Amino acid sequence: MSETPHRTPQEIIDLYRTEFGAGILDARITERGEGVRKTKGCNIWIRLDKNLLKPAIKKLMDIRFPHFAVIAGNDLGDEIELLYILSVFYGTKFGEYMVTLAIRLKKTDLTVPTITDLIPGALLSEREKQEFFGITVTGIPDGRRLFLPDDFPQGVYPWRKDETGIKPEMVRELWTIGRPKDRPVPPVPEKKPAPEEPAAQGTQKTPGGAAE
Amino acid sequence: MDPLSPVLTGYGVWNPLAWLVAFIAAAIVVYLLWNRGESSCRKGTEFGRPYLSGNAEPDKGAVHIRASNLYWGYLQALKTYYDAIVPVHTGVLTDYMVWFVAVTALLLVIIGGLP
Amino acid sequence: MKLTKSFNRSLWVFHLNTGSCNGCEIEIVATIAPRYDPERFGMRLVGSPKHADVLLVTGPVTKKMAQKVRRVYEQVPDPKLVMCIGTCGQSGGVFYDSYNLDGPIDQVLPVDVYVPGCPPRPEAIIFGVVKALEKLERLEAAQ
Amino acid sequence: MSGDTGKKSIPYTVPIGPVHPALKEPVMFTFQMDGEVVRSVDFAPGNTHRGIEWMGMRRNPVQIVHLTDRICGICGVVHSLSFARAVEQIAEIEVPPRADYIRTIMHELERIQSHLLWAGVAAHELGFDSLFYLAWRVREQSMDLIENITGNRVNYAIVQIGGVRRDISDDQIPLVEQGLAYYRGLLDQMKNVFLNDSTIRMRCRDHGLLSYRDAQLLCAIGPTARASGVAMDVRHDYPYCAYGDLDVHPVLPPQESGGPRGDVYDRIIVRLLEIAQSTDIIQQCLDNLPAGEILWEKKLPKLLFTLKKAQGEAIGRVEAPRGECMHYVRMDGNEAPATWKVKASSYSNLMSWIPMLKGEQLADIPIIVASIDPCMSCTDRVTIIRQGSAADLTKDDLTRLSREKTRRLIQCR
Repeated sequence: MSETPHRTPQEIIDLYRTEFGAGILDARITERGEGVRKTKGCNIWIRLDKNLLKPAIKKLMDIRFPHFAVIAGNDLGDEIELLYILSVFYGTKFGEYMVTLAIRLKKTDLTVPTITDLIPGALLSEREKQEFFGITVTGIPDGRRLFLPDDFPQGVYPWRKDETGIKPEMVRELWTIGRPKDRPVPPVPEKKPAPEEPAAQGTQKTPGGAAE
Repeated sequence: MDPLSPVLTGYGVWNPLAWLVAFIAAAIVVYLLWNRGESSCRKGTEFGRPYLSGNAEPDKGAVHIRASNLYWGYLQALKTYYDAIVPVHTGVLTDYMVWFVAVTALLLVIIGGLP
Repeated sequence: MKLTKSFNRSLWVFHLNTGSCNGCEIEIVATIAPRYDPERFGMRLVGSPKHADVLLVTGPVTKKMAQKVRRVYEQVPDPKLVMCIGTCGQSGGVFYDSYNLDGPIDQVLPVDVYVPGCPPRPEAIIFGVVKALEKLERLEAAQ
Repeated sequence: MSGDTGKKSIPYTVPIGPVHPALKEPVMFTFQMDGEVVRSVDFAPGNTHRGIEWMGMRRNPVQIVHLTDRICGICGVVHSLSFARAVEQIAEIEVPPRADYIRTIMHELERIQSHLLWAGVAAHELGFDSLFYLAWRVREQSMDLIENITGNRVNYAIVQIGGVRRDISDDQIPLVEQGLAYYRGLLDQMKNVFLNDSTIRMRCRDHGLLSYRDAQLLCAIGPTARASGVAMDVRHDYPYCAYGDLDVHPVLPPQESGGPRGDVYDRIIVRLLEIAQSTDIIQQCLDNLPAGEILWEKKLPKLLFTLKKAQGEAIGRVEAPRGECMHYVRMDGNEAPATWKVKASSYSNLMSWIPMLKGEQLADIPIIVASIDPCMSCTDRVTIIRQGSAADLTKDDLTRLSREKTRRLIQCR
């Protein structure tokens, strides 16, 4: 692999602007220095048109093969913003930048093309976004659920802030539950054959035997 | 010869009757030990089923292992031999005929020698 | 069920993670390691619930795990004890208001010994096992 | 061989997990086996999904710092550190340099204990239990140091937004130095035990291969990527905390040991060398520890008020023992952040299991799975159902299989 030249954050943004023109809706650079010397680390934030997502990632791959970190997302009310967080120029001393490519999807059309044909490692992140934001990734090679249980209610997306978000009745306030009341107090009598569902029917054993 | 008489084998003594008595005595001891035990097996519950990392036991048919998998170690051990021999089996009759004629010719040379 | 003497001196534990953060797990393994060495009391981590006498349960019981936890509990032979290690298995801890939890553990399993702490120190876990032994002795005396 | 010559063979399924007592996300693996060779791998994480990010969007940042401690018990610093760094960027909080150095020291102490933990687990997976006990015995020294500094063994709770909660006093510095000297003296021994042992070499060399290209495409990070020759290390690439003042280089498997091949053995080398690197970094930090405050703002109400006003989005990333850990936070002037996305380091590494495990044998699964350090795998189990009768393969059996393979290899030499 031939090494492509290292560029400054502003040069990367300029490259994007010349390539995509008005498709770049917003571009900015943030810097942060820590420690004694305050060596700066740079983040590039680019917001672009939804259709330019794949060309933009391809462009970044031409600049230098990026490391894909994760897709983050914001629920902005009418729109869902997806942030493809990548980093480029890793391996250069203090020369790596985070590149965040943001696209916004209208809630009426929550589809986004898959990027797994460019970066196969993005699969887990795309699957996660499907179940947590209710978006549809077109062309995803494996669209199963990732983290949520199989019996999780359909149409509930935990990270949405509208009516499809988590319903209050789904939240279990664990600290209010207290000890189960349907179990006998210790010391316990002789064991009966254990029932199928210990929690549902109560069992011969007792909680808190030694905690008293 | 009496089938139950002791036989001196050169390495020790072999007496079928003594062995039979020993087996019965051992079986009685085993039965007594087993009989003293208390069955705590809850048949018909999850306790009787295999532990599959906490997963439900799948249908037996779904996890049936075909015999070809059991030959794996055997095939693995003979891998070099198979690798040499399998390409030779082309399935073309003329190839087999060539082999036949060649081997026959070779055998004739070795066994009889050509006149 | 009569408890034999040897039972008290060879508690084999099986460790069951129901969605814990790993903190309790590494403390349980640190307990097994040479610094604390509970094997001198006969306490040993085993790889199957069918070999176990004590179930060490950690974590607040996620929905995916709840059924599996019950199944594993069923597969532990009698007599058995359940120890709940860590705060989140007792009250949810920092995960008190999640949408994906079926816990705390005593809603799913009958717990015998609670070891609080986030995570409990190895000393606390050993103390919990001692408490479990005391409970066993009481069970024995009650017969 | 059956696969090589295209012979028809019907694979069977081996499930592993999810009762992996030691994983952050107990993964359920489904292996399609052909004889004893893995043909394809599938895994389903999410058994420990607690909805942490969703809960975080209902709490204030100072409360979230305590939640981040409990994302993963082994990574007690990295999650809180990267979250705090993200929030500090949004609220434009200047962290005092001394706090940055203390954060770095804790970060590296954590790396030492985490890598030792992993070394022990890896030895256990190879069926080398005495080495497992040795590594965990040695690890207790770093746990003592951590406890001395933070007051906790696990879930340190030392990071606060705007700095750290506890200072390292002048009395503690000699203690830390003593601990470092202990590890330096021990390291040669560890390297000898791990790297010159013919058993470990045989079991790990050229097993679980991950090529350079695969590491890039599957977004592998940390020691997993570095063992494949990808020179990425956030500490080197992207300055944060005290690393901007230090000279940290990504540790790659050295040429003399056979260069980066991307196998399990290289991952062991990388982690062992990183322990040495961490002791050096801690020493440098102790030598240059700046004086001054350790918190930007001591009064919590004032800190919370500042955070409530903060608006914007930021990314905090650090190099966790397992690779890059990243938190994206967006705040919109409310008490709780509008968005909080956690990218733990194992999240990126999971995909590399697929090329690593393909074509490997059943007995090698434990060590390859453990080699990316998915936190750790302690009591996982496999079950094989053969010809209708269920034959249970417990973790013990896997370890036994593993030992038998070692024995076989020794005899073959």
